Amino acid sequence: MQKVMIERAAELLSSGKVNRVLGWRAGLFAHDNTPSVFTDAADLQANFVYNEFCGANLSKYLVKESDKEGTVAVFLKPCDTYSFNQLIAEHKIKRDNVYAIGVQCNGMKDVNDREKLEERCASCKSRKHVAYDELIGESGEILDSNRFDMVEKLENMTSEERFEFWRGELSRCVRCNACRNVCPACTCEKCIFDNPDSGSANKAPADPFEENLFHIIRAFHVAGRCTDCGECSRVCPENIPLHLLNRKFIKDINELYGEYQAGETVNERGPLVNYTQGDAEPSVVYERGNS
Amino acid sequence: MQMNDNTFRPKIVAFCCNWCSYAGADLAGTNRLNYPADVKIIRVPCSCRVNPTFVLRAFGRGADGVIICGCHPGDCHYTSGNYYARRRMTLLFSMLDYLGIERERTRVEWVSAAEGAKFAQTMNSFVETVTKLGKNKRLEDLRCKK
Amino acid sequence: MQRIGVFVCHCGSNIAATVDVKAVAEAAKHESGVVFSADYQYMCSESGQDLIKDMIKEHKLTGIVVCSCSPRMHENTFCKAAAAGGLNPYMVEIANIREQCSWIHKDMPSATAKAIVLVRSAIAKVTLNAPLTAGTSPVTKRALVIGGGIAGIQTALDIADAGFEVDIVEKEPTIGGKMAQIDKTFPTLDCAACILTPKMVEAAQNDKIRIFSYSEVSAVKGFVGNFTVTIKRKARYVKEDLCTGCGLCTEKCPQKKVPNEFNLGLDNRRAIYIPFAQAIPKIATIDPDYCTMLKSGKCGVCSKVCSAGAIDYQAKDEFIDVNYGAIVAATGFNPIKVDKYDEFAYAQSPDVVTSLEYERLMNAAGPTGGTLLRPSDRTHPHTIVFVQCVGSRESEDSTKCGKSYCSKICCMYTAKHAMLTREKYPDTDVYVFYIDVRTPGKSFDEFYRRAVEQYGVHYIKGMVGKVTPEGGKLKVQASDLIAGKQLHIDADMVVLAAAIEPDKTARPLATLLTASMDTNDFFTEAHPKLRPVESPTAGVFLSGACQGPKDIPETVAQAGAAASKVIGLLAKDHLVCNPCVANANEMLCSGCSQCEKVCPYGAITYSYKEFRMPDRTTKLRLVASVNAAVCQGCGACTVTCPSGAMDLKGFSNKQIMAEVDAICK
Amino acid sequence: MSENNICREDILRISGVDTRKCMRCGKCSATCPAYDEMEYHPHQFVNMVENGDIEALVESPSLFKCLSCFACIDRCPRQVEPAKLVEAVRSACIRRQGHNHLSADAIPAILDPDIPQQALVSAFRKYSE
Amino acid sequence: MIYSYFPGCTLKNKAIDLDIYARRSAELLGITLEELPEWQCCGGVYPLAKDKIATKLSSVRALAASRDAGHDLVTLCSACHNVLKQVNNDMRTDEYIRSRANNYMAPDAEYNGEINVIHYLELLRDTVGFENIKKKVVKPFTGRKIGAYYGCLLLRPGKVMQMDDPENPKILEDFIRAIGGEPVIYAQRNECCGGYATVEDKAYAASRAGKVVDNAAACGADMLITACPLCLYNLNKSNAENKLPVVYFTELLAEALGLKEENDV
Repeated sequence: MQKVMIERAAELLSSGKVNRVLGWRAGLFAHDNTPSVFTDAADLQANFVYNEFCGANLSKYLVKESDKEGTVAVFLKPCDTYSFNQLIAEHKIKRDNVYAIGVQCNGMKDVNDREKLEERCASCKSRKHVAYDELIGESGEILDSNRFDMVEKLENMTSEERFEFWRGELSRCVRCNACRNVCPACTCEKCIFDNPDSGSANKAPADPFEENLFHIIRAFHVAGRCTDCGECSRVCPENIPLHLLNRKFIKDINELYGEYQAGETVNERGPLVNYTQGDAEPSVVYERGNS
Repeated sequence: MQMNDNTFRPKIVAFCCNWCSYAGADLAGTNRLNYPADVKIIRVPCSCRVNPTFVLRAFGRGADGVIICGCHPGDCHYTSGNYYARRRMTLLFSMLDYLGIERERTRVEWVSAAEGAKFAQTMNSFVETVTKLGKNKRLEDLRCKK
Repeated sequence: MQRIGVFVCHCGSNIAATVDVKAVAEAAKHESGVVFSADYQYMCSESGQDLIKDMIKEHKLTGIVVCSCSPRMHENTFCKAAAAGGLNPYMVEIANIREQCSWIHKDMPSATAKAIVLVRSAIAKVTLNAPLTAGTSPVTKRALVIGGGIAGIQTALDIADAGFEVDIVEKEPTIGGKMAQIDKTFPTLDCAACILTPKMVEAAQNDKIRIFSYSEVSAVKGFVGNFTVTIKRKARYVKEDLCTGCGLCTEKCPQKKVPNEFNLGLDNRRAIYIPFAQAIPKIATIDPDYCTMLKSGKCGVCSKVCSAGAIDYQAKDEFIDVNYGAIVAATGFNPIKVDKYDEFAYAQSPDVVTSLEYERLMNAAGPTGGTLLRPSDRTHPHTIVFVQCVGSRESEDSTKCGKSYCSKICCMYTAKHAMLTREKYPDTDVYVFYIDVRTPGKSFDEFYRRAVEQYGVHYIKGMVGKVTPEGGKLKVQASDLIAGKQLHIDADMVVLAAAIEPDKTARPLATLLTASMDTNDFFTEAHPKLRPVESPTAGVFLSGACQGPKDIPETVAQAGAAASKVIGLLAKDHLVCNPCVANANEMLCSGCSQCEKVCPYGAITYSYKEFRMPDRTTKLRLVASVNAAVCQGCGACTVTCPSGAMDLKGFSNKQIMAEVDAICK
Repeated sequence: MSENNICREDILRISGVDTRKCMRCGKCSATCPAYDEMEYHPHQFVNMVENGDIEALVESPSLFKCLSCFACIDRCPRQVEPAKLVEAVRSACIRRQGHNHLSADAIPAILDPDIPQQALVSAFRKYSE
Repeated sequence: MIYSYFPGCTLKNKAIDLDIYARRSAELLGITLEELPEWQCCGGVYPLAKDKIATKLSSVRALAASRDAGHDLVTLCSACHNVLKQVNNDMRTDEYIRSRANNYMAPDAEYNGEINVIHYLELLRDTVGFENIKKKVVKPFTGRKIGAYYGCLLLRPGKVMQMDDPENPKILEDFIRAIGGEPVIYAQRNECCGGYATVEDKAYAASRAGKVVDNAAACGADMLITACPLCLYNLNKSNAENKLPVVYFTELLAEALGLKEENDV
């Protein structure tokens, strides 16, 4: 794979079809490959890498890269293509400036336990590329994923158990903002948490309580737009399972408003900017599950 | 702050849309229908103006319960605002419940301008529920390890 | 720094009996920014208002809080008083300490405590208020009516009557619409042409009314008071200003085999045609699908016979832009196609017709000259079966193309058809199969009873299940639910009361107008009870069956109502806009377009704007902007915006949060 | 097992029909080819099941006159599907011990040399359990 | 083009003509029909009761076998077609029936409606194309006025069968045109022939079939074609003086294509 990708990237560069290539650069260790822009074949040969430690979703980097002059080629794993579509829908990526190459992905390894797959890959939702200009390797199918199992398990707990679970997880948060910075749905010009006029700014919160709200507000902000790419949990230095917040919204949306996968197409109307007259009442929250 | 349960009075924030529910609250007043003074109403043009951050803000500043009132579905002055509010609040409440915050601290009710009695009843029952729950501590404690 | 004044009203004893107003005024004094606080017997009285005016001047107040009854009661009064005192009227907040405090609480300490919180909350909000100026926008004093049926004609006539210019755009070569095809009208049985054609002539002769026939709306820009509409004038290949309507060309044209849509294909017309004798404008039109000259360049007969030299084979579609202040949709209805219901054998036998076809067969100007003859052999039918509710009142999961609503007009026109048939041809047996007979309306039920009692029409509760054409007859198999029998009738004709649906052009038009539609493609009204002739989109009005099934009297009534709304709008020189509208902060907007999707009014648009970057380069970015004249201030967009770029004036994020904070303190 | 234990709910469950959707237009009975053979007609099946009047239906020979031609199913404007009710009552009836409408012993007497196998199979499916 | 083929019980003896001519014609038209090994009777009628699972299993087995063979399933007899298509639709859309049926079956044979059930006529229309048949006709039925008899099972329920407009079908008429004949449209073409009622009550069935034949004759048909052995039987029975011959459509197809031999019947 890697060899074919390098050859193809070099070919695209030399033919002038693209000006830059967005890919993964080998890091110091085997597992710390990072997103990077390549402009010449030698650099590609020496440093381009594609292996089971290329978890980074490159679509977010296109927000900046596609804004520059010329065309940028990008390698997108199946789950990345959903973010890619979603960002196009939100006018964040200039599609004309991007040459998207779908690459086959068999799951990425967990950097903390390099023998096993990352959680998001073990419960992969789709091996299908929903957008690309060309493919390297095979595009698979949308999978029957068990990704909501943990959410369901939490839902089946008592309210107290859930509270203890989240208290255990969220207490570790150091507010490094990595989850926000990596999130493809967090591409605002200026984040409300950084904007003193928003009323939600709390970079240096006066009140520890406000920080609790950070993850709730953030999850709500991306609700209906989150493609469940799982980058938030991947980058969390405290290994907080943040994707469980997003998946809760996705699961609720699927159950209450019909199956919806953000980024599956470019033109769909998201569930939070849509409604039907017969939608469930908010009291549905009290009626289901236990407490 | 230590509170004796006997003296505990909850802080309740009620967001009411200008066209139906705020008028319904006025009608409750005109008809002298009693409900606890713990409820304080904030007037908004439409239930769809209520940002989830307002709800969280209220909890953050010490509210024990937050209720949002709007026109009945289909009767929105702006045709569709309450439909959006309904989806947003459903998801927000579900998330709070998921985090282990008592789900009874949040509520949405549709109250028309003619439903003064319903407004008063709703507030009575909501205050009663929240009073039983006591002080809203969980959200505050979410980040503190035991 | 704001200088806030607080005025606490006693409302006689209404407030003062339960709330310690002095304590409230005193507590307010200690709030940050408050420079004046007092209580007063009746704030809404003349002297109360004077107090406000005087104190604004005396204390150089920048904002005031009035603690009184509901803002729904006296907000306006106090805003005016503030304005009279030289303060921006939007620098006023009301703390509702009567309806929401003194009237519902019995215990003075707790009521007073609550009143103090409410005052605090109002002070917190007013501190963040900004002076707002209600903008104005000019009004173009011309209206557009889309659709030239009875609804459109009546609306245009009423608007013109009030002295305003009005244009009618009609897609067909003539105005008149469905009513022109109708023979007689219920419940009075007067001739439709006799009451419609004078109105058509009146519209044509009114110098305030322009008729664009054979034209369509192809683009709409702008907003209430300021629409720019692109009208496509389809090439009719006849110069409108030269054609005299003599009709010679329509007699000489050798292409005789064109189905005549005015008679629903029951007879033929020529390739150049005038739809009917009283057409307005009375101008010939060439049908490009059938004209051999246009298709193969060979013929030219019409050009040769036209002494006026009006024929122009080179004509092209023309597009004109016109400015309007208001737009009325009057696009009307059509019967549905009944080919999915061939258990009634419509496709198998020409003697199975729809009600509108029957209307033409009864009409003196119709294909049979008004003598009722069945289409197959042009003989007089002796047994006629009417079937009601064909395609109406079907369940949502119906496999046919049915409608879930009642088409409303069928019961009455079927009674009319049955009655007229029995009157003209007493030797005819007429059966009407019905599910329910629905005749609400003035003199309607009496009309139906007359059909039964006086004219001997057989009304049978039940449905027709199968029609089998055989041996020159239509074998009708039906149920008579009251007799508990299956009936077999050998009929000569079967008439189907097909459901009606909005015209197919309505859906694309609604998109152009950003007007909303229901699932059946009827236009939605701004309020189903209180604003039935307005669309939720400001400046767009609804007339006739495009809003829902309607008969002629209802249509005319609604047409007049729509006209009066238009007149009310055009009578203004300027529109005052609600200043409490959404506003996008372009620096924060990241162009995601989520807000545009939730706006019920289409008030948000996106465009690329150039921004100067810190490094002195410029960058093009897609950003939202709100048209203040269109925005109604609901705030749906503000919550949708993830960046917090969208805010609502008068109810800003910061203001509401300040209220929350004050209440929870 | 008692014979009087077939209730409205059983029929609704077996048929999957919502009788409340019926608007009493009678088109099912109007279109039914078996009308003349029946004591109770399709629209009456709907109404009687709705009213819980099941026993009269169970006892009626009408059950075995329905041809399962689906005309009422396809032509019903409200998608009530009366034939499914007939089938449900018929099933409920023949499921009771000793209530088979057609037995194998009866076949030779009515057999016709040209009759397609299909007819026998179908009749057995419809008339026996 | 290869398809699995489900002939059904009657086509193996009483309706052997329907089968033979269909196979012969298919060969000429470039269609390979591979008969499913070990097929079982479809049951003749679709079990309308929601709680009937066992009686649907033989159909599910045929569908699963066809899926395992990797082909869509072609049927010919209207009854088999109706049952198989409706059961296939259940397996696709009805979770209750799907899970019950699969629980009965061997675990490795779980079937979820993967294949399509296609009637031979649909094959002629959609895969071969009536235009192409027209080109291959050597003995056209020029001047013959032929009435198409659909009966009920071929078209209804329209929501599931999705073959043609159930009230105004065209597929058999187009077929008749393709083989050079003139279709006669008559209203009773989609009304019931009396069906299985004939087993019990010959007169009842005959009265139904009589209406069909009379209507077709009155509309000028000089023969009727059908796809169903039971229809053929009922129409012939009520048609004692044999005023209208009733034949399988495949017989006419074979004859038009020059595939009918003297010693055939």
